[in-house]
Amino acid sequence: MEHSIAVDIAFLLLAVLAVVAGWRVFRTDSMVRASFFLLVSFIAVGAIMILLAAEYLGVAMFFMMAVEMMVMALFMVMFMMNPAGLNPMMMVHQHRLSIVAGGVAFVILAAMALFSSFPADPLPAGLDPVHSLGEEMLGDSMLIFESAGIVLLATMIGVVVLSSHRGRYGAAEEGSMPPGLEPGGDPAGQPEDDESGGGHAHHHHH
Amino acid sequence: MTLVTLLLLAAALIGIGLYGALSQQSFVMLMMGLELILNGVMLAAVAFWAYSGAGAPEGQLLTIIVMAVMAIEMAMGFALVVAVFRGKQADTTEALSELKQ
Amino acid sequence: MELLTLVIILSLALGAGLLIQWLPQRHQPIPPYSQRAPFLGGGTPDTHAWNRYHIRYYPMTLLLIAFEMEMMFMYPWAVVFVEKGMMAVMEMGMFLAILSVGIVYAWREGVFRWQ
Amino acid sequence: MAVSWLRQLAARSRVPVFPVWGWHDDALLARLALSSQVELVDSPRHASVLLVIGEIPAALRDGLRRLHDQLPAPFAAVWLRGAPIVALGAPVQIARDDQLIETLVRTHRELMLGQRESAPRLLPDEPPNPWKGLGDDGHGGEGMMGGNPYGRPMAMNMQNDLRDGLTLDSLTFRLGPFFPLLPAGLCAEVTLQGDVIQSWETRHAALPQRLDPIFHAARQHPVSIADLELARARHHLVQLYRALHLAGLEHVAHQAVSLSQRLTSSSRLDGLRRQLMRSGIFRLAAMDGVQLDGELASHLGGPAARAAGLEVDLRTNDASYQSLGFRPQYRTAGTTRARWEQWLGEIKQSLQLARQAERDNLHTANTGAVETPRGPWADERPADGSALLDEVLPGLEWDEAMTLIASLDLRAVADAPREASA
Amino acid sequence: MIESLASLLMVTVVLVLGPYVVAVLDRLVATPTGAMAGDVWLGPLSRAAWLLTQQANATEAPDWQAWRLSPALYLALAAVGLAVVPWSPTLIATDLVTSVVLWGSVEALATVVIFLQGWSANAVLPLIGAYRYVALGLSYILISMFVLIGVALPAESLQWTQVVTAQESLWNVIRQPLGLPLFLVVGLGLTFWGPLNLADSTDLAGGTSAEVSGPSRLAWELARAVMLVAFSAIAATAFLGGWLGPWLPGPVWVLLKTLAVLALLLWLGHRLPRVAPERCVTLMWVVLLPLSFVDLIWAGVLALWA
Repeated sequence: MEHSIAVDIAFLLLAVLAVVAGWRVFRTDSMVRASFFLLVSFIAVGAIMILLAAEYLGVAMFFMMAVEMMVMALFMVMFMMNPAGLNPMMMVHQHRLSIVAGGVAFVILAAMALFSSFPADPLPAGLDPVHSLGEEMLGDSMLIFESAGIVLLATMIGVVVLSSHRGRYGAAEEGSMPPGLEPGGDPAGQPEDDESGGGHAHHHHH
Repeated sequence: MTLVTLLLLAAALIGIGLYGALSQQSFVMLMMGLELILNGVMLAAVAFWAYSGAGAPEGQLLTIIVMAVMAIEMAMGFALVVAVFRGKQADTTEALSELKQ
Repeated sequence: MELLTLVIILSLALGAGLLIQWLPQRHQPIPPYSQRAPFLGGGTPDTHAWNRYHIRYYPMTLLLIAFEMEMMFMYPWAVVFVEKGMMAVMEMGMFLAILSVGIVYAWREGVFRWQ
Repeated sequence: MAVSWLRQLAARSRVPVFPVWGWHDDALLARLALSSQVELVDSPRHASVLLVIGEIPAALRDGLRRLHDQLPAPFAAVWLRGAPIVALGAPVQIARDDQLIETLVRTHRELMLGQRESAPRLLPDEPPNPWKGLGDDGHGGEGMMGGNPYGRPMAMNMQNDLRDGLTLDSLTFRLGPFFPLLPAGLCAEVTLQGDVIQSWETRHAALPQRLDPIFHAARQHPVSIADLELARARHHLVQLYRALHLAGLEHVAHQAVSLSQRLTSSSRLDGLRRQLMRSGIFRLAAMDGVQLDGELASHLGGPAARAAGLEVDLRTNDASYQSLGFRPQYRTAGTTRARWEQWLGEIKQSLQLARQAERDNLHTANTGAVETPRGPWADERPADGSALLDEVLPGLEWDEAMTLIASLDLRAVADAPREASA
Repeated sequence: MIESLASLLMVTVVLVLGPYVVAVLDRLVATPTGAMAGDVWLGPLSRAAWLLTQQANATEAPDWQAWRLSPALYLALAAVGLAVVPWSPTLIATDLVTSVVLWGSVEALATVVIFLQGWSANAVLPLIGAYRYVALGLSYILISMFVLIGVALPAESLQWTQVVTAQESLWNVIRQPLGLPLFLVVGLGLTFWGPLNLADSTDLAGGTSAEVSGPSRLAWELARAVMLVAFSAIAATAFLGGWLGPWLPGPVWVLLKTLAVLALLLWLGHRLPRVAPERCVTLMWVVLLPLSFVDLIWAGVLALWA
């Protein structure tokens, strides 16, 4: 595959961006920032994919990861004490081991990249990546495509069961009874099944 | 931009991700580590597709599947965290291990 | 070339956005603390506003992630839709059916209501 | 050169004004809202002039000082009908109401052209709490949640028992006295859980409102029913203006307030009503959430009570009204929506009554008791209802709560009537 | 090369003039009687000048980088939107094979940027605005995708130029009658305009921009205006046949159609009340999303039948 020097420069910048942003994820106090650093890392990789002529995958990376990281940030905010990192902190365990493991993984993978030889078989000219992907999905890999749909449906249902407040199935129901706004108070703000909650007749709409 | 440089970048991302996944106590941060690893994997898949797969559509498909795995991992992970949180009021990985019993 | 143009446009806009903010302010001192207190109509907060916030629509966000993944399959599908004809229609039927089941189920469980 | 050119241009902009109402005055509000040279803003950050109207009670002056300091430079404070609070250099005071717009424009112009110094800050430049930095960038306090990073403690979970079974923090702050969406003077300590109000404690009641002199006159001697009803319609229209502004329907809000200024017995409400219905506001906004039950509503009286199904209206006892065939309108739901509909219905009814009464030149028969737009005034003036919020608001989402507050007239009636505006 | 430069110039001109046009049009739409006619032409400029004169506000411990970056990033996203608009068959800045999806990404990333704007101030009212907006942003994104896929079906491509070419016989606004209305809802959400202004709403005293003043506020408003223009241009491309039209050159047609969509958006913004945030999510998922399914099925059946 031929490409100009501009592509090389762009790749270099994007590669540095991807790695630095990826590193910053674990080195920032603000959890929200951490998720958006990860987003930056993904976007950089997506841009590299576009440079590699995988135009659909690269762009898909943008919108998929924008949404995923947004959700990630939301959950950060929900679950982390000090989500903005106003107090510096370091919530790590097995720190040394992890650094070593990360380093070793990099060295092994890098060595594999450097010392094994891969067949040079670039993209054929005139290939339309999006079209070929569509063909594949509706052709040979139909089964994968279909099962992915089913798995995602299962995920949807699983997610709803686990996280929904009003889930009908045991575990999720636990603790989902709104305990009221004051300790020991009546349940409050419950939309449907508690019309008289809180002593005065207010209820959420719907 | 060659296959080797791309793979080196992927390796770096995987390395950082592995560090994060192993070291972070918080479950949400741990997931970020996993995502970073998958980021590297996707990059490697696309790099192979572009440089030594002759544009076989399976390369792209693999990337999409990795992305799907990532989405499922995230959605289920968070749903699980919510469920655990309701009971345990904590989000560290230690709390998750209690769930197994 | 296209990408280069895109990068130029992107950096132009980004630069303009930053310059508009930076140029008029470069010699201004940071405002005093009395100005920096958050606006609450003359009231004061006890604490910082950043907190573990109750995002009451979170089940919806999880559903969205799974949903969006399906959408990712649909874009390439759109390109070959006409070519593949009936098969693509069946495919679409299946996808929309899955999504509809997902929505209906989630709706019944009250996912779209804020907790 | 470039700078002066920019400032010349800036001096021509509409004057962004953040109003603080010590004495509320519908006519002044209408004048400000209708002026094409003034823009009323909701946040002091968006204003260049702080307009203080009337005397601010001593208890609220701290709030005013804080607010004063929150305007970004260059800004000025303009005082109408009241003395500036102390420690101010070169305050702008307006003697007469009709100079209001003119003075606002001139002050803004002077500020922009650099002919007037930005007003000095009233409070010391120091963080609310002492803090000492820790950490790599010297930015935090101690421990994960301890200390006062940047001079404020971290938001913390004060109560274990929370709605969703998740441990989430609550935010406590004091809102008011001059939060634009609350009646002036109302201060409350609010605890938020996300965007849901967990608790609401009213700390300072809303400042009393001064009604149109005709409602005071009606207790002394018979007054023209036409004038009385027009004054009532005007009052409701201004209330509607606030609620519409909150709902984001600036266009209709503008219509409401302009109608209130040129209201005669031949005015029609139909155009406004049609626009409102067409906008679909009753379907899109959260208006059916909270029911104000009869007991709570009866404390407030007036349209709020009638919207909750209480058929109470002093006008029914008045022989002249009886001769007009007056029957009080009422709704049963007691929701925000019912109160909106009640307003619309009462404005329409008032216009109708005014038309009939004008024809026969009718005057009120009872003088002891008058039904003010705020509520019945027989032996006692309608009292403040701010405390009601403590009971109603907890559990509501912020938007819903603000919509609810805008649909209630909580202010007491002051003993003095409104001054005739010059 | 010449084409690239010309398209670059085109985008820059729209970037610069767009906000002014939005401001003027908004004033004209808001007061149809012409009550403030004198203010209409100079008003936007003098307001901008005032904002440049005003000091930028700070809060006690804001996330400085994110706070200053978010208006610039929002502007940059809007510019990317403009870059994928084809002004004529050849006059287009970025004619990516997947430019339709790129626009989808702009919509998704806008949510992140608007969230950051509210989050960074570290004040409660902007924070509520930010979280509310995310609920909206995560809801409209799916509708947008279905509508965009519907548009891509007859074109058999994810490229805006192809989408326009496919409309030569019939514009999509007629072929897919549900598409444009649904897409307009997305536009209102994307620019938090009018009924979907959950981010900067009145009940939060300005929401995400409650604590923003001076040049930063100007940048934010500029970015929002450019986003309105970019969205209108995309809507014109997707549904109104882009450069297609008799007598006039292509770019002029695109501009005219963009103005039409823009005026419609601004008008809607003034005529509709703000939707309650809690109701918004249900509305999007339970009403509008199924409608977008119908739109897609309709588009699919028609594409096969044609």
